[in-house]
Amino acid sequence: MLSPTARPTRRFTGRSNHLARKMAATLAVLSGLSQWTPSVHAQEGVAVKRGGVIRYGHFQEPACLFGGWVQQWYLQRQYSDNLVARSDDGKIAPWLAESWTISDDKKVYTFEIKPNVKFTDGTALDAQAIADNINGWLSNNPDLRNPTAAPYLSDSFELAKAIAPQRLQVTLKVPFEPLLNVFAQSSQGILSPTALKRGLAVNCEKPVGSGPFIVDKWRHGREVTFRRNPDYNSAPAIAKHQGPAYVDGISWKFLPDQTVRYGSLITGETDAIYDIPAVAWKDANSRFAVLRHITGGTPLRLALYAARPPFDDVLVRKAFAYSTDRKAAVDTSFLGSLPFEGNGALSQSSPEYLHELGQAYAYDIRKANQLLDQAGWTERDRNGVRVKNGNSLTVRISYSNAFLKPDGEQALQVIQQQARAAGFDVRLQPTNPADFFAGRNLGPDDYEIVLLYWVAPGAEIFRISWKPDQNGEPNRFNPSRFQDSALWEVIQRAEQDFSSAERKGLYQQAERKIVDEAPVIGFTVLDVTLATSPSLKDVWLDHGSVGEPVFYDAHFDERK
Amino acid sequence: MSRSVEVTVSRPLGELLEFICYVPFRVAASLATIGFFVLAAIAPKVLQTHDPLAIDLSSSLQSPSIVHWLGTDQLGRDLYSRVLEGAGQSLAIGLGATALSMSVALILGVAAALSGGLLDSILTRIFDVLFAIPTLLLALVFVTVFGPSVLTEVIAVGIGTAPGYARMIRGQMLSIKGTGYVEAAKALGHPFPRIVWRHILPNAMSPLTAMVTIGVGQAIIWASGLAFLGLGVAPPAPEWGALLNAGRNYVIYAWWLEIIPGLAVTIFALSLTIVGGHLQDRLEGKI
Amino acid sequence: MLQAPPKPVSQQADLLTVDSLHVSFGRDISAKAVVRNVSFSLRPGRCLAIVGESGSGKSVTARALIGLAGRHARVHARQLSFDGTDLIGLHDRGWRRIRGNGIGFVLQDALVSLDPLRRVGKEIGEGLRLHGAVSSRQELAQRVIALLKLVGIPEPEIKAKQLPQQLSGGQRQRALIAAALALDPHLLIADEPTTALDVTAQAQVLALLEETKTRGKALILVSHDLAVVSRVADEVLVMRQGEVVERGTAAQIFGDPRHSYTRQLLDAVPSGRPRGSRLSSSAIGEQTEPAVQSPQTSRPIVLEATNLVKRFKGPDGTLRAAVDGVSFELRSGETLGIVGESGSGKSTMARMVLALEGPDGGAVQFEGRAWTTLAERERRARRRSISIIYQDPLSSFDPRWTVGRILSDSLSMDVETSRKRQERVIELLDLVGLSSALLGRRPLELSGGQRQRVAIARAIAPNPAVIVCDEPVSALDVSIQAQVLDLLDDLKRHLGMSYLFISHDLGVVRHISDRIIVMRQGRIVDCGATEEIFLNPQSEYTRSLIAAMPRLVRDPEISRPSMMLERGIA
Amino acid sequence: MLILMNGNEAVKRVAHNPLVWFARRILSGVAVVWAAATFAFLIQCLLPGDRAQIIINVRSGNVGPAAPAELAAINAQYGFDQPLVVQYAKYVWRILHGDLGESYQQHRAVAGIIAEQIGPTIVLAIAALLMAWAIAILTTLLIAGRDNIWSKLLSGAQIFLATVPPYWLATILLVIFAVNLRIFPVVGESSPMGLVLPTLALALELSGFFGQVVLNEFTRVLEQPFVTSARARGMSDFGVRLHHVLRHAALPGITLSGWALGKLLSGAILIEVVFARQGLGGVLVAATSSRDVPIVSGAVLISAGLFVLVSVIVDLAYRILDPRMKLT
Repeated sequence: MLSPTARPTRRFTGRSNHLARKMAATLAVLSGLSQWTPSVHAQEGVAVKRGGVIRYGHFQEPACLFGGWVQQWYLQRQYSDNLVARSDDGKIAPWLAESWTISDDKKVYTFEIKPNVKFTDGTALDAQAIADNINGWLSNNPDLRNPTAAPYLSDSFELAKAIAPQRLQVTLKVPFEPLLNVFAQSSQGILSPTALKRGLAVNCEKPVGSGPFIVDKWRHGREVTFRRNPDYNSAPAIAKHQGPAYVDGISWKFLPDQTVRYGSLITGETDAIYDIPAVAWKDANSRFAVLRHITGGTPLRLALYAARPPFDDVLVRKAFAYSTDRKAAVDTSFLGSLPFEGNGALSQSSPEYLHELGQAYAYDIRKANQLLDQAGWTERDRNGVRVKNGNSLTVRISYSNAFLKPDGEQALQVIQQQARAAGFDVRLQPTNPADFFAGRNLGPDDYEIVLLYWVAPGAEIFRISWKPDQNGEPNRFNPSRFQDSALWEVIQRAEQDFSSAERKGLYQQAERKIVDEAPVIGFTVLDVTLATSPSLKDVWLDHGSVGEPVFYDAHFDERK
Repeated sequence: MSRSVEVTVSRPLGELLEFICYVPFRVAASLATIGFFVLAAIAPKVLQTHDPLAIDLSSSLQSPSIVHWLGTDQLGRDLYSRVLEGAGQSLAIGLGATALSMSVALILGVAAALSGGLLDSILTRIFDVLFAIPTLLLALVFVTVFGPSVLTEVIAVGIGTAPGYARMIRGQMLSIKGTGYVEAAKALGHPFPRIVWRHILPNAMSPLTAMVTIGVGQAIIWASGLAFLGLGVAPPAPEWGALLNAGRNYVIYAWWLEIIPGLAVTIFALSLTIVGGHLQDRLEGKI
Repeated sequence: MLQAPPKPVSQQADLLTVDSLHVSFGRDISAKAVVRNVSFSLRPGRCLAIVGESGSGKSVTARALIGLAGRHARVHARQLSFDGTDLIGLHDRGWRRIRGNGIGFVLQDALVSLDPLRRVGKEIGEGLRLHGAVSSRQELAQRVIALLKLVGIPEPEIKAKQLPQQLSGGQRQRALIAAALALDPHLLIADEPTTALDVTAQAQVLALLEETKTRGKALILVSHDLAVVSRVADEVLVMRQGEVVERGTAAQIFGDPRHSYTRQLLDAVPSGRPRGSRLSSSAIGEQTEPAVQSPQTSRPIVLEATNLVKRFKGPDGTLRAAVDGVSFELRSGETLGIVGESGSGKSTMARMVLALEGPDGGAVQFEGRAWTTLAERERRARRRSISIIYQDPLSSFDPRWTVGRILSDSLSMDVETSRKRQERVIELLDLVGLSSALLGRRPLELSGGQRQRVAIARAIAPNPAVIVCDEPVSALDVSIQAQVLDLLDDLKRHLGMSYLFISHDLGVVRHISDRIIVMRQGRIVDCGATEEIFLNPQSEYTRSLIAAMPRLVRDPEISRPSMMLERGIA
Repeated sequence: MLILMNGNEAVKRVAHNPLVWFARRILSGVAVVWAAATFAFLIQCLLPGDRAQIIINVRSGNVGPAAPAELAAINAQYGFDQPLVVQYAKYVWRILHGDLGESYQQHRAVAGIIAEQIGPTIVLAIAALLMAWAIAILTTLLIAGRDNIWSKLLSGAQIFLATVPPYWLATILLVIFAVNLRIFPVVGESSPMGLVLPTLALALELSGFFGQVVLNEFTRVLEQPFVTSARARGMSDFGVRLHHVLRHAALPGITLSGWALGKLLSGAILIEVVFARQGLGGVLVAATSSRDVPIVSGAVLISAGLFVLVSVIVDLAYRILDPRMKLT
């Protein structure tokens, strides 16, 4: 892990301590699950200062306080609880589910739900409530459908139902090992079914969960204020304490301008900020506590359109990769704030990540030229652009600043220049978020390369990226259009394999194949960075999920 | 119709000479500045010291120095050369937008002023409505509908500023329509189209030259405002608004990346305003 | 009357002494001074008139006396003292004590000399307030009303609360005088106080100034109008191009002018000069035979207006007749003068004659054929047969066009070749006494007199049958006015067209017209041959106009008009 | 000099009966708002691409084509499948009931979104208007008709300010006064101190425009005979400027205020983005880049309404300041 701050120890007190022991006992009986053993707070007995409101400066403001965009996950993490949690090392830990069992055919999951948990609107959080949530995610009701869970589970999910007040059963059509990983992502936080009946408009504005904070008010364009849930009793096992949060609330400000955002931390107008500007990276590390999480799932990568020339030829795809010194581009553009990621298949924080692929296709212009010659792109026109059969080697890169930080554009400009040396004519097609979402510059004939990422804890993302088109319905999440049935076979086998070692092996087999075929080329990672003022302690990023900032354990220094 | 007696042919030339010889210092300096940027727009290579697109990762984010007069950006590109390179696109946008808004304004304004009656009131209402919508908002509407591009930017700024011009042209035309010399021409029995062509239009147009001059500067400011919001031209084109937008992220640590493009916009618009104001003063006979 | 205690002033000593006054403008020391070497002195109860044409420096001289010669003005004098105070080098505060308090100043054209956004009463009381002459608001109000009464404004309580534009021209001018008199200053300086006023109002203002003088105030009257000055002045200073050309008592200046320029000015005054006689100096004494003196009933009618009516929408939305049933005829070679005060409808009538405005009733026939009732398309070809000369020639020229182009444009269509057209243009210039060197000039580059000559050349260019002259000389200095009138006379003799001559100036109309129509509120109140009208006016109104007409009083001691100012006449 | 509405425009429009005048103003204002509403509706229809597709992708944060069933659901929900005329009639009907439609992205009523955002924007705009006026009038009082180095510097500064892009100025002010000198807060929010820098950034540009207009008029009025008259009564230079000239010089500026509002709203959009302030700006920019047309067209409608309102106020102010309006 790259987090510069040491992982603080955790702390259990009173009733939660009891809970933890009970949990440990329950867990021991589970089969097929690695054991969860919480460590105990080293400074037990030292009172933590309570009170205060955290002023947190965030980057983008979503249109709804929950949903499929990662910006929405961050918010949801504060006010809702998930069925299960995922620890830093990828192990699944109890949260709303105190324990669970998986049937032998791996198709039936039975969860024991934590008792006495209530949503903040007073609705009981029981098995039925969770079942309603899960069934809603996969329904076609636009108010309930979950844009993250659906693509993962639509092929395997059958039904969720409460078989007892505190016992939930999820039935699958086919085994799907990453199910619990999916449940552990913040976008799958459980919301009050009573509240959900109010309709999307109200829920977006004031969603109701059971989490440590309650959405108090959303002043659009300015901030979301959260207040402490005084009755909070359902913290995940991976948290540092149990019971209500220490601080009185969070003022979650939206400060899209990075100068303002970073400036506000400098002047002490905020206690923590999200996304440290690259240009301030060094300064931030010297002044503030810096937290960082490199998200799992795919890295930020270049997807090469492999279904038509020139990138239908694997030699050309590889040549493009060799011709660009992406490491130099990333290092300069992000000024060291983001690492280069050569592995286009999987991000380095995923458990299945293969380090040896991290430097794949290192800059080698000779090799690039060689491959292109080999692929028949031998002629060059006046401008030095390679030509084959009268066609120029033109490469259009579509991208949007919804998926790329400001500095990323600079890196693309470097790539543009470097690839020119090998005879690529690279053209940038920046697209504003709306157009990008509307599919502009993303049609089959609109691009050769597109820049995208998809956050997830790990390799389960392969399903989304590489599921081949079925029944004429294209996989809209596979922009490289690379379809390989052998690869899909391996991925499916991995998903159904419950032995971690074997599954990891299978996923890594797929990972090698992807890198080798080069339908996607690594570029950099998506990271979550947080700078916190020295007086704010114990803020952490949920490394087990996608690095959501967690303020539940946070508290102010005595000095404040 | 009648053949006019042109006694002094070389008058316009003489006036131009006179204009150049007897301008105040600030106007001369402004003309020089405009000339510099126009030259940069036409032949950027002449004035540039570096390739504006050449990335030199070893000299990234250097402050202004003898080698890089105005410093470098994150990719080590020479800012001075980039600003000059951007002049072309910025000027084109400014000119294009002004030309568009002037054409629209001319057609509508002249139509309104000359037709009078119902058509005039309808057109005037239309100006009112468009005038009632803030320029930038109108521009945002266009960007929303057509998506950001150079053309959208030109159209957005052009349409956004047109109602103001149209109103002015209409007012100008109406006031000239009521002057003594138009009446005198009418009393001489000249047909109305001829009066429009020979008296009303030329006299209404001459203040527009000043207006256009100032308008180009304003159009560049509006356009870079759009770019500043990230709704402008695609990189790596160093259009001034794009430079401003990019520089904003570095302003705490590399001030020149924000200050210099902003200064370029300001100085260019200022020069145009000074020259335009001077032209207007001359036309109004104040000098 | 005023409650301010009278200030002790010696009746014998000079109140104001000016010795060798120079005023120049700009930073350039070598620039020629606009006022040079002006000296005079003034005792209480006396009136000094400063007379001259535009550019003579008369106004600058007057303003220098209150330290308001203008920005960048540099004033030098050997002596400049008022009531024992040395005005040379006086600092701003000292000047402010004198202004209003010691010297009252009245500017010309009260419409712009009173703040259009402030109530009249406030404006008048301003001086009182500034100099701390009143202690309370009530006192101020009383004093203002007393002042308004003093200058003869009716209903002073109401008028004090009105805005300047709600007052008539004469009332405004009197209000301005009231403001200047507020602090009972020893000296009143009036700069062109009667210009732009109708004759009746002019007479009232002059009477007021005279009365002020009789109350023992010293008065400096600045004017271009000799006739106005001759009524009030005790001493006269004739200025020309910044210098005093002649100085003397009124009797001497008007009775026995020594300097040729003074004589020239006196001769140029058209009133009282017989028709056909030349006014400008070039032809002094040359008594040409009046061209057309016999009754002209035998000549053919070129233009005939019958029962013309034109209505405009008034501010309250009701229709108001600007011209109300006017009929007249204009015969070939005749000059018909149309006289009236402002608002009498004479200009509207001119526009109808030119068919620039369609009548709401009645019609104009031209050369025996329909004219106003025609469609514009049919009229167009004949339009060149009626020309017009405007009061303000500058605005009637396209500022971008050269004199050559302006004239060429108005030539009749049958001049075909461009050579012929150019010859004709030069001929026209010659006819109006201008050099062909002006061909390339633009209107802005011409002097006022030159412009009016070009306007005349344009009017005669298409060989019209009728020329409508709408106040053609009222914006001109007397000497220029004289030249233009002579020119018009000459042209008529040469070319034989008819004039419809519109003016508010009875003197001018009398000088040039064969017949006269007097208009008031859109109607004809009097009509007849010129001398008949003047000798035997039919209507009361015409009589009052003629009575109010300023005349040159050659010997002021004997023929000073009696105080005929009727209080309350608006 | 400037691209402005004719100062006489207001004068011409004035009828003589105040009630008739007022009624006429209101009627023409309603016509303007109606036309703006129609324009706003047309924008929504003109939008290239499938609206339902955009809505789905904006909601899910995904790209790529959606399934026909999903599209049909959205089309039915928003009534996109009805004929345009019906849509237009419904649209107008809803506007009459204060309903500007629902945001594609925020799933909330546009009227509500604008209502909660417009407050800070208007506060900013009015603060900037007042500050611009104060700066313009103060500098004019000091420099008009004077010929010294200060007047040259200040009038030069006015021209300069009128051409400075306000968003650029805002960034500079922010870095200098908030981040470096820490005099003002970086995140202003609604505190009075936080209002200072954005207001200044907006007002300085506008004061440049105002300043030039007022200064021109001031200089012209200073030469008027009634000013000389007042001086001849012994009034001091400053008194003349304050009591006589200023009121005249302010008149064309008052007329400008309507125009200025449009400019200020434009500027505020940019300034709010720079200062990360709450307000219409952020919402509009977000809506623009996510094609949330109902918000953009709602803003068009509201700002047209505001403009109409302000021009009525401006005309009223003109009538109060210039008593000549009531007569003539």
